[in-house]
Amino acid sequence: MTGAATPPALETRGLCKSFGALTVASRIDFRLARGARQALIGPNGAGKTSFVNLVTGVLKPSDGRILLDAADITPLSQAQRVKRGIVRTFQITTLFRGLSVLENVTLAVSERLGSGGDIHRAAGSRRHIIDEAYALLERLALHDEALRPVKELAYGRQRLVEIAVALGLAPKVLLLDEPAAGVPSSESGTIVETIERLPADIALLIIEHDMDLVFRLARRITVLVAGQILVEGTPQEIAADARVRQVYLGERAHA
Amino acid sequence: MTDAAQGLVLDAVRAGYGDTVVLEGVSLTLAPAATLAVLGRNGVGKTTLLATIMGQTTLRGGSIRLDGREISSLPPYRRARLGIGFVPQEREIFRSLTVEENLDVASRPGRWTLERVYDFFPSLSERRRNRGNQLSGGEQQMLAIGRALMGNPSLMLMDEPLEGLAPVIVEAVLRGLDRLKREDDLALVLVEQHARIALEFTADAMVLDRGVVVYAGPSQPLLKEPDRLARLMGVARAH
Amino acid sequence: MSEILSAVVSIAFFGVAFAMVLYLISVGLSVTMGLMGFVNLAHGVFAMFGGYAVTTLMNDYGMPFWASLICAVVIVAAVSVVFERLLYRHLYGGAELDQVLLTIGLVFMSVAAAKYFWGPLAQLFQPPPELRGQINLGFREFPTYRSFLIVCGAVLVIGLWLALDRTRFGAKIRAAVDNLHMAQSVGINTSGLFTLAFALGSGLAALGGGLGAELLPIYPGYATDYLVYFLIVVSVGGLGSIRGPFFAALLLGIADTAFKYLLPEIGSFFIYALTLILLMWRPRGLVGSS
Amino acid sequence: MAAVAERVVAGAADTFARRHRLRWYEALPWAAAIAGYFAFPDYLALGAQILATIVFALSVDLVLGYGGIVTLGQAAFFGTGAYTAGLLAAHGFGAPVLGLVIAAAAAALVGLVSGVIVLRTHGLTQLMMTLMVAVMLSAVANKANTITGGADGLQGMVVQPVFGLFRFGLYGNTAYFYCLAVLFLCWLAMRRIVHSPFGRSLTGIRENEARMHAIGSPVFVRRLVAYTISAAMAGISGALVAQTTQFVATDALGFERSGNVLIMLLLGGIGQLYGAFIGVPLYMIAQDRFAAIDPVYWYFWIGLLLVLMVMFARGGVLGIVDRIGALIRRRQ
Repeated sequence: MTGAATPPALETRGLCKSFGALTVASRIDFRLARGARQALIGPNGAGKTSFVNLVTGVLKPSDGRILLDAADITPLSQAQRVKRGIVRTFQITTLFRGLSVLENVTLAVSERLGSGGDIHRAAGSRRHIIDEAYALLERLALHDEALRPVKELAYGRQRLVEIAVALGLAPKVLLLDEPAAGVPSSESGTIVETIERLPADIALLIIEHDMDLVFRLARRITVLVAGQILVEGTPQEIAADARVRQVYLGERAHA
Repeated sequence: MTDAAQGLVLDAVRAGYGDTVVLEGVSLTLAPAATLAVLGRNGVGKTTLLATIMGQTTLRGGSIRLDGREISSLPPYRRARLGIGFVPQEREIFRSLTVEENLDVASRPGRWTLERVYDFFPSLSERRRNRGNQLSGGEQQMLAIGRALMGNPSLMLMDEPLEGLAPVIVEAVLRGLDRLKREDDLALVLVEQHARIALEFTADAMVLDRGVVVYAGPSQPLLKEPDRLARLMGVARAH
Repeated sequence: MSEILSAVVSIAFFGVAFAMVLYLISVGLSVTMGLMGFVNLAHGVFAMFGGYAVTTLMNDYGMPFWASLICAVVIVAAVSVVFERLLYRHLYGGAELDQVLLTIGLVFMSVAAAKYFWGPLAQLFQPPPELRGQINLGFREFPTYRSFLIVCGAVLVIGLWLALDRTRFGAKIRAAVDNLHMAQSVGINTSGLFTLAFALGSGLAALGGGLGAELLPIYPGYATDYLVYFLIVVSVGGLGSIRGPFFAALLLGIADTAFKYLLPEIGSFFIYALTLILLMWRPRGLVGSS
Repeated sequence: MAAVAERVVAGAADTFARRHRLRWYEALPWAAAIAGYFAFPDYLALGAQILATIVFALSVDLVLGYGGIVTLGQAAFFGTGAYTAGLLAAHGFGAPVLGLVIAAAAAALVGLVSGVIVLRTHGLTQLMMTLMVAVMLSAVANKANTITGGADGLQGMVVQPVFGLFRFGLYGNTAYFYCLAVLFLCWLAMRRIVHSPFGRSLTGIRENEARMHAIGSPVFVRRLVAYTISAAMAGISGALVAQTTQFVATDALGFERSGNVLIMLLLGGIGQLYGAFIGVPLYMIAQDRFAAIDPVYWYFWIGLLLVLMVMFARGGVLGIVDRIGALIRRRQ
């Protein structure tokens, strides 16, 4: 599989996290190859969102290490990890609602290029930033709504802006937390297509429940149960796995 | 199938939180004392369905009737007083109240009293002076159920009552629910990830996918056809 | 030795009396802020009008002290319900800034109204004859009224705590503070509960204002000048807590008395600095939870 | 078709890029200030106070309107600036511009130090901490009355002519233009800040702090910088008032000052840069007219106005203008 020469884009080793008695991550050894299209699934409370928070630096692990391109990033802050290329989207749309779509993406691009704290020149005079943000919107077919405040957009469109903001950060590893959550089925197709067309060099980890979506997008699937990796494999392997079915369909203990 | 003047009737309900519409035209009819399993993957709107019946979401269309009365514009507390009991997914025990106070604040006159709830869940009786934040997961679950019963509901909404419980506790809670079904004539809506358990327990079932009903009918056929169930729930993929 | 001991006893005595008044006034603020998430900078207004009602009824209408107190509590609680229904209610769960501005507006209005009706000077407050003078507690003499404040405050505090701990109403309030949505889902009319809690808090503030008129004189600047004290008690005590503010009030009352006694020049500076440090150490207050 | 679409496309990015360019209506405040000078020569002293207070309101708009930090203690920085300039002038360093610069630096230092403490917290705790900083300074000024003169005011301020040329005379010509010039510079700085990437990122933090963290923005540092700049600007305002009235007292640090400036800003419109230019003159002119009749009534009515605005007109005057504009556009 992956040769020793090319380390995985993202790796966790023995990652642990608990809040008091509640363990949300228990010795998770996880690898995400470069350019991967991988899904992370698991029942409610399995620790998926905690895993995302650990990887992005929102939570500090109780134990274990996180590596990006074989470099240890465990001690880095959230902002520093973003600069290194670990970027996430949110399950519940987390955008600058009162600002325009273009402004949302421009903020991200400008932060990535290190000019977010620049106080001397007008934001509008940095044309390359605006053009880059705008080009991104064109790629996601959001440019017609570039100047509209995000809060006026349909929710499905807001989900796309969510992805656009993440792309503005030029991610190496992109964690998509339920990218189609809360979107009516009629609109989710656009989101799937957008994800399918993402640049091949971005390693994608999709946290998702919708199996149709997972099977369409992912080439590998990791199943997380109670803070532990239950199994990992190709979609076919996961679909055939009796344990996974049991987790999802449930059995009475005596049955 | 049922007398529409009795029980719970949802008609083309559209609802969600803020901008997000989660349920897109859900209809269901539940006769008094009937049992219904609500199945589906995470995030398809099961919890939202219960929250909508309880009145905690933004209703965008459709109607909700309880015993012939339109309740969709009533605040949650009025719905509770009309006989809807709610056992939420996270249990949401009042942490700074004792077990007995948790039960007491929810009580309304009727067949269910403190004594009967304690008789039903003896372990709660032993911990009646303990505060909500000192209970184990199983005890919290029993308390959440007991608290809902204290309101003497005609309809119970239960959101994943078995989630996160140890197998022994799951059995204890299930025994309680079995007994409840036998001894009391309340209607029950059970949202469960453990589909088989829920189907064994209920007469009817409903499967949701992305806020739309993809199956509504008796529970038994789904139990007998695991592949169909898996497909409906999107665990396996239609090939 | 006796001089130091005597100073310590004095500080403790006056500090506790002051703390009782502070607590009575502030506890309602803690409940409104914790239960309804409302930053109510106008809470002191209710205490001030409680004080005005008591002094006016006593001085101008010759009403006995006790009757005046009861009337003041009833009047202020009733008026506060009108405010809650008309104004506060619409900003529950709203932006903090709007709440701040609304209540600053109310403070300004009340300052002006107080000046208009009662003039700029502090109201004369005379304790009833039976509470004047000194009382001998065996080893020392103490002012009778302050002793009364301590006893009366203690009785009220115990009563309040018992009411909140032992009654169904108290349990409902605690349930609503814990989890608003769930409280509604078990049939608690939280909106009605808010109004009641608000009225109770305002009534207690009026009582504190009336009882404490000797320590915190009733004058038009009351609601702004003492606001900092009430806010300190609530934020240091912990929002939504009933007991937290009591300990914060004790701390503040005794510290304030001690500093004024020992370091009169820079006392208030130390109080504020102490508050800052306490808040840095425990941003959610002494008994606040996350 | 394609050509039209392309033009629309280019249009959006261009429109976006042009937002910081000057508009005709941005000249209005300055035209009004000049016109005011000729129209009301007897009110130049009041005019100077209005101009200086606009600087103060701008400083609040930066932290509150753009940074989303609710503060009850902005008077701490105003007072620091006022006392710095006042003490300098009372001790033989009466050169106004030098006073302004040192006052700004002193206030910025107080802002930086208190910001490190205050900005780590949220909600009521933050509100309380801003208030605590102000009352602490106020307590210091009160107790140090041998130096500050306490509530009676600082004695012996001698303010020298501006650049050694323009005396602060009886008619207030110098004071008026001095304040106008300083306000102009502050406005330039403020305008630049809010249109800069830094200013945009402040708005981003106000709109959604979690997302700013997630796009790698150093949120705390950004807020601290904004808080410090705002403190400096408030300090400049305090120094202006001290120099032009030749008077500083402890009310410079008082709660009323922090509260009043919030009201003025709300009146004009918060977070819109020009709210200060509308709200401050409206408030101060009305105060001058009505408070002269009866200061008691004045506070009652301003309180009532505040209550009504919070309940019915939260955007202030600019918000009402916006709404009327939107109505007209819809009609068309």
